Amino acid sequence: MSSMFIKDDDFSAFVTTMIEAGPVYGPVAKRSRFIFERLESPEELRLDYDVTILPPKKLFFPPAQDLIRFDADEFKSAIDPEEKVLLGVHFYDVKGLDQTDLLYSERNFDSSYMANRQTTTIVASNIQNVSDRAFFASVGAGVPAKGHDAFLTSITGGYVFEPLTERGEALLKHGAFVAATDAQVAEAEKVNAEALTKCKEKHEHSAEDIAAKVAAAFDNEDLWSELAEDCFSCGSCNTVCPTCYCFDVQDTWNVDAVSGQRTRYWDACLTADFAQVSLGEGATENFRGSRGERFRHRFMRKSVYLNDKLGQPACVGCGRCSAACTADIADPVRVIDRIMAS
Amino acid sequence: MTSSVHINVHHLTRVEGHGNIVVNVSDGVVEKCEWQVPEAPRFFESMIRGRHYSEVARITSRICGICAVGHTLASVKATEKALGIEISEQSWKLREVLKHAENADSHILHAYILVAPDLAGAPSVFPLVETMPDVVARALRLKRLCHEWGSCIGGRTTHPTMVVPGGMAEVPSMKELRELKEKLVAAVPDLEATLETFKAVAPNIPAFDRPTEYLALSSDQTYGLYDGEIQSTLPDGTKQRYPVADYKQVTNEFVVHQSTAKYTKNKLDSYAAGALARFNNNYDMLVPEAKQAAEFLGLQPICTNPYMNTVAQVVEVVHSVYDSLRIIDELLADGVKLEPLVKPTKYGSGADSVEVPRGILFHEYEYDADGFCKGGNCIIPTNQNHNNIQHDFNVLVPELLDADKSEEEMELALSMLVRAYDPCISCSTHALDVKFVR
Amino acid sequence: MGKPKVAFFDFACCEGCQIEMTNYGAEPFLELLNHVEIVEFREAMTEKTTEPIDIAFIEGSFTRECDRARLEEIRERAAIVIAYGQCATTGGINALKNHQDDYKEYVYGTDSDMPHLDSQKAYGVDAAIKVDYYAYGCPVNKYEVLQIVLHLLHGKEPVIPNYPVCVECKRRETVCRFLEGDHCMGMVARAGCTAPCPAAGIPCEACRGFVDDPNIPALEKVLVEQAGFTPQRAHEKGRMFTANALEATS
Amino acid sequence: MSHQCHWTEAVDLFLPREAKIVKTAQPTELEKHFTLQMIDGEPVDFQPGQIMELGLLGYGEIPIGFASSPTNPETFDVVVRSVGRVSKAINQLEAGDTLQMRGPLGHGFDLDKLRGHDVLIVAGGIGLCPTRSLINYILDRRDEFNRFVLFYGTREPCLQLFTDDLACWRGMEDVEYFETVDQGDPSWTGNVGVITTLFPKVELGPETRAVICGPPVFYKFVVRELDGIGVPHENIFVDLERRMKCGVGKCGHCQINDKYTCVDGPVFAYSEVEDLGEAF
Ligand SMILES: Cc1cc2nc3c(=O)[nH]c(=O)nc-3n(C[C@H](O)[C@H](O)[C@H](O)COP(=O)(O)OP(=O)(O)OC[C@H]3O[C@@H](n4cnc5c(N)ncnc54)[C@H](O)[C@@H]3O)c2cc1C
Ligand code: SF4
Ligand code: SF4
Ligand code: SF4
Repeated sequence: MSSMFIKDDDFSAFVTTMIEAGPVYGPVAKRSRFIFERLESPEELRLDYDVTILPPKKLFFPPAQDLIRFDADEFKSAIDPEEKVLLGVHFYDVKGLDQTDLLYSERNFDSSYMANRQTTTIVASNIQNVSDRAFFASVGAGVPAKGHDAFLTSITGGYVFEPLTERGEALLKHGAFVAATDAQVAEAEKVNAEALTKCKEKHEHSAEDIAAKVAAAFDNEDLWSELAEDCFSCGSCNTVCPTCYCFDVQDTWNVDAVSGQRTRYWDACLTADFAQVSLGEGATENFRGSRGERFRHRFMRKSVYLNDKLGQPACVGCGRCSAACTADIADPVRVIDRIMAS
Repeated sequence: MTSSVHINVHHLTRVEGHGNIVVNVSDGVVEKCEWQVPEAPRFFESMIRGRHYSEVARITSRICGICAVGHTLASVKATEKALGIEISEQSWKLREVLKHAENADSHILHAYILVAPDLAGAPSVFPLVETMPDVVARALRLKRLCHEWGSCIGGRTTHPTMVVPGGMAEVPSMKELRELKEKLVAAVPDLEATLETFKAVAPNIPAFDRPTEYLALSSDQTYGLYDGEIQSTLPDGTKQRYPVADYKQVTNEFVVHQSTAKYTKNKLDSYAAGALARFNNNYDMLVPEAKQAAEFLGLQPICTNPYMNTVAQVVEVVHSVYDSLRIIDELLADGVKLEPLVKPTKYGSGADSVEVPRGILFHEYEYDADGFCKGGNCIIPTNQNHNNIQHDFNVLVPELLDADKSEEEMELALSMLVRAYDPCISCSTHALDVKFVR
Repeated sequence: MGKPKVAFFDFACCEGCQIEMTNYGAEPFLELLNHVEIVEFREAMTEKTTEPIDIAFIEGSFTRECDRARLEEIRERAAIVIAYGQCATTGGINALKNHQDDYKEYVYGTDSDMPHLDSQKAYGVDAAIKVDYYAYGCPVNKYEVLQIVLHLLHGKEPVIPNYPVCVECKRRETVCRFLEGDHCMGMVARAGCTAPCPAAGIPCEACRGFVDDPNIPALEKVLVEQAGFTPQRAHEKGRMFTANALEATS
Repeated sequence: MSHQCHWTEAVDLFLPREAKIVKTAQPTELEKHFTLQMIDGEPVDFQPGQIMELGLLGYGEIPIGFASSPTNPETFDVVVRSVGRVSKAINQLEAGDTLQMRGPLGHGFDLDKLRGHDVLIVAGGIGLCPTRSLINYILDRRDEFNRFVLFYGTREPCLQLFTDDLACWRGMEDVEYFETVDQGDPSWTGNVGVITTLFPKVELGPETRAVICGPPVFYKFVVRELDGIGVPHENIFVDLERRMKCGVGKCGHCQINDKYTCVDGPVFAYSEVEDLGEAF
């Protein structure tokens, strides 16, 4: 499919037409940061965002997602996906989604998540501003992002729109697109390549070397408890991560005391009770009872356990965890540096 | 005439906080006739010592869960005075809407849930669920509306979050404001039905008159809930204004034996604060819809029947809804945006005031050069009313005895009188910084 | 089985938690009345009972020895006792004076020994009686209270989070206070409130108390390093609603 | 459905099926034994060692092992120990009540590795439930296996489960059954001591295939005994328990290093997991 071009002046009409056609989600400002939100008007769209607080996973696997609903007589699946467009996803988040797609569909196909994925048209966009903590240039650099339906790049005078799937192509009807010139395509490539040079942080070692060293450090208890000394077990590093997807399940009743729902909530392996079981008579066992063990598990998953399955580490370098960690101990670049030096 | 009466209402119900009514009459002689406040003291003045100015309102808000908005606003305003902070016009308007929400919220609760059962001859609102389901549903609906109204501007209504020294820590979105406006407009039929309901029970309001002094915030621009000067209105209509900074000269706190809370007085033996006092002071500033409501309910300034306080509250609810709609329209026209908080320009001391549902509320603080609190003082409306209640008792009890009322009837009449003031006793037993008279 | 009998009691507090109970709106509240019978609620009703009750909600701190008998009487009558609101669960804001030796003198001067001013340090009501369940918060989260009631109606133990408020900030995508140059205590505060304070642009003060294992040294470190507090203020910060818990951790 | 949708309507992983309680028994104060039958009449095709998510709407779901042999496809048994919200609620149910289940889930015992060999089963406490499925399977097809040795340990005599079964096994010729309790009571005449005190009572060879299921502390000690006998770790099978929510390899709770107990287990060859730092 060939690349198209739309002028800056026509872009807002394009977004408006899409909004009229159905729900469109995109980055919008929230106080001093950005979030993906349903757009009410094109003015809200902030394609110049650096990073959103939460990755787009929240649209497919919301923080609280009903799995089944029940009343006195019956129970039903709560899957009810929304046909929508998601605009302005940076490539590292596309990679994150691609990883989650794989993990949520292999072995057992999770329709609660996949239904939302399959009803969404994703338009990726170039990174106009790089967040301070990002290091996406130095993780899985050779692994291309996939799973999006089109790619939008801001260049002089407008945007290059590269449709990648039929879904992506179907959006062309909403705007005044013309075929992109070779020069425009070349400029878009240059713009995208430049984003990779702007990360302030970077891994100094290859993913393979990191995996080997982190795995070898498994039994170094002192190291993990040192790294996790200030950890609050708050799980923010998990929650904001595009490749984390653990959940808890709870049932609740409605006020009629008869009907209710079974809901899954985002959970985080860094929280204290994540691996705790009840043994009866009040006794419990916590299989990851210390902060160090929990901290270790996260790094094992990001750098070691999933590499073979994903073909890359389970970290896309968005830097969200680094910014979200109030103790500032979660930054993968710094933590890995420390492990490599151990 | 009734010759022997022993009334001992321990922890009067359907009032906020704990209060007792004790009346002993032997052989027609009133031996004891007391409104007592035994609420557990909570030492707020001690707690705020050493706390940062950003924390003080969050602590003093906890003085009272019903007037939490008012305590927060009074506290933040006093802190802003002390720190030399002038807030923006947008913050001012938002806070005015929030203040309206609290007044309406508390009045709805008081009029429908605490007072209406007396007027309907029921012990509480719960039996009314069966006998007057529409009224109860309407009360709960209005209560919820006020909660959403206040939450939209204040974050929540019990211990609001968004009001902080320097302005507003967060503002409602335009969408939220538009929705709030729609909700308020949609509530007009419930408001009209409320007027009908209270008109229908108005004949059950006891007839009792005791002229007293009425104290309220007043201003030439508004009805004076969020801001104004202290104003006194005497039964003959004489008015006098005082700057808020002089509040101690107006309240003249003193201590009595039967109360953990202090008493106050100004020109007469006692004065009243609250909806009726505001109505008597500020009738002219009511929106036209509220004036019509007052006329409909038979309330005119200067009204000297304390039982009519509930009627004045209903009138104020009408005022708050319509005045808020006016302010919201202005906000929508100008556009609301998050503004940076105004920074302190000095660190010193300051006092300020707002009208809370039960009357005029004063907070005062002193800060050290790093912005930590050195001490403070609050004078709460219910405290200002305790003395007036006691003086009402002193007149009402002999009247009731003369009218040959039974002990139960007397107990009900006295309980209803206290409830009419809508006392907020947990407020009133905030810590005191004055020495007790032994 | 008839409807469970529910009663509400209050001690030293602001009664804000009771007020929250009136904010559900008409339908939910009336629906709830189909499932429980409210037999005592001093602020809203004159009726009082001496009958056994199924669920007693207690609001307010235990601050006076003279309240012990009343608490014991409630415990005796009630099958389940729920402390609701932070005053009742941990002492809440009332405990902010507990570390001061002079709070009575400061406030009442030489009158501080007058009997009606009797007030000890403030504790949760479990300092006087056994409490079965805790509904934290200043004020309580009314929807959590509703879930607690619904769970108990079904004989299921309520689910009360033991993770910090940061989790809820993240779920609702609030801009972290630290990222706006402010401070916060959400990292050690027990969640369940849905994090309204950071969402409103102000710090979490841990009004629901701490999680079971709060990392207090790290809290103080972060307050100093990220928020620029003095060590003294960083330590004092932990007292706001959690004075009793802070004594216990240090 | 309100929206125009383009998605493959696959099976909903979380939608349970309904089962009816046919029979109950209360072997101990904490544990209850249920015989269940699917309401849709479909037999449940499971292997010994597999699990299910047993649920009650409004209360939740819990992972539970099959406690009966799959040789009878009409019904299946579970034994539930009351420990928390869901298990307590399930244990209030009686015959005729319905509940929900998803499953079978996970990997059971690899029966091909056991067939034609001496089999030792070491069960501790509630670990007898999942192993009972295997025990009964072996007993049902006794001639497919060689020697069959069974060790069962509980903390106290009153905590013994399936006492009818135990009585039966004690008397059986072709089962070498040994039992022990950590602490006896006046009526107990059998062995007292931890489970490892049973090993000296029987002569076992390195060819033995061993199955272990018990409380977390249990495994290390039993493996040490098997090492003494020379049983290779490929031939030791452990049935592991972890916190579990989804049962289908998504929720993350049951991970042991990179393994998911629910889909990679709960039965593992010891050799697969012995190097996992989080396994024991
Ligand atoms: C593979 C496997 C097989 C099991 N087989 C049996 C069996 O046959 N019989 C039996 O009685 N029990 C069995 N259990 C244990 C049983 O799952 C727990 O006792 C049960 O989950 C406790 O849940 P609850 O809601 O009653 O307790 P709560 O303490 O309220 O637990 C809340 C939630 O935490 C998780 N959880 C808590 N404890 C455990 C635990 N021990 N294991 C796994 N998840 C836990 C569950 O998701 C549970 O819903 C098995 C567990 C596993 C992992
Ligand atoms: S965000 Fe930081 S403090 Fe919180 S769990 Fe992760 S590492 Fe620990
Ligand atoms: S580990 Fe951190 S940097 Fe890596 S993908 Fe997750 S949130 Fe982003
Ligand atoms: S604002 Fe507070 S509670 Fe929220 S994430 Fe930040 S530190 Fe945690």
